Amino acid sequence: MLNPNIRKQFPVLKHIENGHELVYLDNTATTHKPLRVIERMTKFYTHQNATVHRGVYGLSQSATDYCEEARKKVQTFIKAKHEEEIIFVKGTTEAINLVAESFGRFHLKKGQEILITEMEHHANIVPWQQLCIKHGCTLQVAPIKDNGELNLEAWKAGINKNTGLVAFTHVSNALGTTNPVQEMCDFAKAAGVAVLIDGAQAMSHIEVDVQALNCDFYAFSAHKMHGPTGIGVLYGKHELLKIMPPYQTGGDMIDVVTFEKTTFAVPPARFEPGTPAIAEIIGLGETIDFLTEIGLNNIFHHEHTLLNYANIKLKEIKGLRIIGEAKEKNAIVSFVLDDIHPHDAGTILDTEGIAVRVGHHCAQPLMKRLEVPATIRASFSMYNTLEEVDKLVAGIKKIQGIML
Amino acid sequence: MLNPNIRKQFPVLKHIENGHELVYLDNTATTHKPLRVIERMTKFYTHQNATVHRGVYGLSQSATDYCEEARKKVQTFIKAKHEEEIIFVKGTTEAINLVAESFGRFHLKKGQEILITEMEHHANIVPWQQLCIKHGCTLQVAPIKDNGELNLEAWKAGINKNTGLVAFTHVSNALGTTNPVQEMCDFAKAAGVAVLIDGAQAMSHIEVDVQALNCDFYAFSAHKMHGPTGIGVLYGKHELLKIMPPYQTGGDMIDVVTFEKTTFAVPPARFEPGTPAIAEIIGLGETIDFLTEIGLNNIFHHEHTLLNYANIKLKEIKGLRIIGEAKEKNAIVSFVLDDIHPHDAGTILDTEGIAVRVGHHCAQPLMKRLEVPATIRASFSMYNTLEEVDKLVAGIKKIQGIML
Amino acid sequence: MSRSQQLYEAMILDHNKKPRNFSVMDPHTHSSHGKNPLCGDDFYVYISCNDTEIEAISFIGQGCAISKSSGSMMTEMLKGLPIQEALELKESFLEMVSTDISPEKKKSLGKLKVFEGVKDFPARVKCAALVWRALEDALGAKSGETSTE
Amino acid sequence: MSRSQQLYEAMILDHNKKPRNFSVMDPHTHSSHGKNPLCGDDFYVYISCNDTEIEAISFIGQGCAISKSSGSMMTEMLKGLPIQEALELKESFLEMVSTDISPEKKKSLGKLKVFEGVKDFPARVKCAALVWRALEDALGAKSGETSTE
Ligand SMILES: Cc1ncc(COP(=O)(O)O)c(C=O)c1O
Ligand SMILES: Cc1ncc(COP(=O)(O)O)c(C=O)c1O
Repeated sequence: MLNPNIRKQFPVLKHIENGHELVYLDNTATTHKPLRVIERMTKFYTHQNATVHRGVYGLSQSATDYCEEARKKVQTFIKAKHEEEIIFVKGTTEAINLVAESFGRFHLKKGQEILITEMEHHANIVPWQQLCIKHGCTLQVAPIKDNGELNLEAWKAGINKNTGLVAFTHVSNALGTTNPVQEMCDFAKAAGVAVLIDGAQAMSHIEVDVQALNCDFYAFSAHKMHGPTGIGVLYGKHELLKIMPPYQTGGDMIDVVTFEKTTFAVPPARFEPGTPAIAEIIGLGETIDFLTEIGLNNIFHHEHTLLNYANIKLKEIKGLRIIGEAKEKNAIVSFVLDDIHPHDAGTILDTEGIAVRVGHHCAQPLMKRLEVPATIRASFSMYNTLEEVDKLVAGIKKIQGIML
Repeated sequence: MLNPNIRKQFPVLKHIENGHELVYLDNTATTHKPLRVIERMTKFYTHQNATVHRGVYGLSQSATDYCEEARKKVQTFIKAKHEEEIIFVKGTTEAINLVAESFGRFHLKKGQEILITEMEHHANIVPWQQLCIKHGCTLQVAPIKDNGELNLEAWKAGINKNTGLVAFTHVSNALGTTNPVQEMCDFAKAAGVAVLIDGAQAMSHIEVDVQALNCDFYAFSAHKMHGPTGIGVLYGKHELLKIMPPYQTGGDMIDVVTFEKTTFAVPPARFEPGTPAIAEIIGLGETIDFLTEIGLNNIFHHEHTLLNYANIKLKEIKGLRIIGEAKEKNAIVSFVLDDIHPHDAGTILDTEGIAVRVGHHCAQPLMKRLEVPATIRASFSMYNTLEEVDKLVAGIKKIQGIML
Repeated sequence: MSRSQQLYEAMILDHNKKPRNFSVMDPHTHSSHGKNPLCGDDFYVYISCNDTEIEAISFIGQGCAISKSSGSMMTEMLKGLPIQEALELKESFLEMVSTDISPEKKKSLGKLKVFEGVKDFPARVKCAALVWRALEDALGAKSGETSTE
Repeated sequence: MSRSQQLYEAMILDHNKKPRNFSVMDPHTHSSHGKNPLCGDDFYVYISCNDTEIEAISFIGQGCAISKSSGSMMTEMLKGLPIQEALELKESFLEMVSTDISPEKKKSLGKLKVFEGVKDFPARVKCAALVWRALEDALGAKSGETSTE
């Protein structure tokens, strides 16, 4: 396990909720930010604030340098080949929209298919649906097994000569399932199909190597990896980015503008119009330093110790059913309680200071497939402890005491 | 003038650039953030961090409340009728792209015209050009006069029965010209034409009343009004927003998702997919409190005192020509120096600690119209002083001493 | 009594376990479908009324204890009530679950007072309100769909 | 001497005011258009060369003092040089304006050493480099457009 001193980097964990010290188990929704990330942004705003790209003056030059350093840190972190392959966006949602629009519009043909999976987050469903409506493509959905694993054979069978793109999540936010992304990429690339991976739930939990994966696009959000809100990344292969048309347009992404015609800059600038989220980009860079110092392997081990313990303890509770028991999982446990609606469970846990997520987790089709209206989800991060798992278990017993 | 103590809210002004205390005159590019805004965001990240919308637990409920309070503050600040008319976006650039795509695609017909002006920022040119290419519309450009004012008669004559939308800037970032937006809105609305105003340079400098203006859309960026990076606002009339299709899609903007079909939520949620820029939204709310306490009238008076003084002092310099002398201006002065390239001027000013902007100011067509490759631009804000104007004047003399 | 026990009163738990008037009513004169996509609450409300009075009322669907017991007690309370009074009751109920109300109003709500605790749980207000919003919708101009998100 | 005076050496200012070889050359064997949209620097470079040597070279356009004097001194230096040497000089020049280089290399640059100060002004490196990038482009596989943004 990680040194519990790590919690000192996260003062919000001392928050008192309903008379109890916060037990934060909603890390899938958003993660807390270490002090050093917060301090880095504060320092920028307080002493270094300026815009990027354009200033001849020192302050602006430094701001530009900080942002470009952050781009390099992201590059190194996900092992991309070129820093130009790192595009700063608002978050995973925007990243997927960008690909659906820019790659989709120009490289997918009418009649082609887009293959997703039954376990996707709305962010990896709806943009493709919209694309299909606009461009006459068809959305194909690969099924999952009852244990929450992807039905890999069915998924492979879903790829045919009409498949234009496959999009799948690295880790399911609703079930915790970790997909066999390497095998999936190998298969799809061998079939000559473009691949987008929704990495929202993978970053800061498992190592990602986009070159080894050989995926075409990889999307993630800083706020889910202990970084700031308002910033995320789209990784795209340079050979694709450089032929893709711009998504949004405006300043800083152009080469020459006349009223008749505009020529666009090369990537990444082509995809980053307007003033970027400067402080947030710098914060993301600091987040990566923080994560690298702790070591992703150590985080993985810590989180999986919690996951294993939670699995054992939760299964001892009568009337509790875990939803999603894939062999490969991240530290996310979804469950339901007999005769108790998840919403009531969430409210009672809150009165005990325990923050979990209840609902459909932006995965309505998955809930339908699993025939539950909603689940209760506890998700763990580097700062959670075994004692917090015990508190969750006690909280669930309290729920049953009240409601049954 | 404002109390000079206000500078204490902006520690970056104490930054030493090349041995000189920073003279920051690039407020048009981005503004500095008062300590209380920085502190508000730090507090959120340190003690209140959680996601919005979905949590049953207290922390998430509070985060949601803070964001919705910020929405109400924006509503009050620009005097919108409904809080649902305030959509949080990345910035002005994204706001205009959203309208071009969502309103443009569905409400502009082939053969219609979009009227802009010769003084627009690229962010208010290129998205319309792209729209015209995609949908077979024509971009019309109203000319400006040599003094940098809009040729209002020509602009009015540019509106005809084919005009689908007019888009113009409230204040020109390159020249400082303040457009007669009320008269323009009155005229366009009387002709039944939709109006978008690019308010990037107006916010925090002049009062904006979107109901009085009766414009359909108003776009601005927080970072240009002493707020955080990564956040901005699109104001849209509710009657339009509610019939506009979504722009980006994903979580939190949907009603029901199935693999076959998705129905979308009502505004503003429909236009805010994914996890929002939570800390930045809260920071924007605090910015508005800060501005309201100082009073926009006081800011206006302070900035115009600086503008008038700068005008007098700069005109005394031989070989200096001010570009843009509209009667109504914000505190922005663009100028060129005989036989000295703006870029060289910018570098020498930087060695004196004076940060100005040199270049085309993301307004290449305007530079072409004015027959200058670039200008030197000094722009003033609430924290600038008369002494700083004097330093600018001394800096310019130094440039001439070196270069001529 | 803990905070959560204050919310989950015995009466609420009883109506959750044994919801009254929990069935489809066919034929009916008015109906509406109320749903809360975020948490999956999903109910239909059916009403049979003459010009002035609610003659019969039922509901069916699925949801949390708060939404289900709210539906159950609503149907119990409204049966036989003049439409006007039903709508007034709805107003008072919606007011009570979101803010402090006057003792007289509270009294008028009768046993619905057990939902008073909801106002301390802002995330749950929409659960309590859902079936009442559906009622409003059913009796209003348009009979159709409603949502408390 | 102030920092800015270090950058704007007398020789640079002289070439800025009186640029040498500042004209269109027609015919030519190679040419390229170099521009820097952000600050408006915009130059054409023309070269006439045989298989091995630069016989004539000129440039024309508009830009800041750094870019213009860089063009002027480049043309002066390269005239009559073997192509191979010209390209080596270009490499050394680009290295010098962006980082510290060895004394030998610096020596090989001759009077181009006046541009050494540029490396302390990161925003201006692209100005000094522009015409050299255009040269590279003109002599390279593709003759066309280049940009230092
Ligand atoms: C007039 C005007 N419009 C639009 C923009 C674009 O704003 P942002 O870069 O914040 O999206 C700017 C800022 O550069 C501007 O000055
Ligand atoms: C798997 C997955 N994909 C996409 C998203 C969307 O991320 P964001 O809201 O940061 O855009 C999320 C987060 O909710 C997620 O868990």
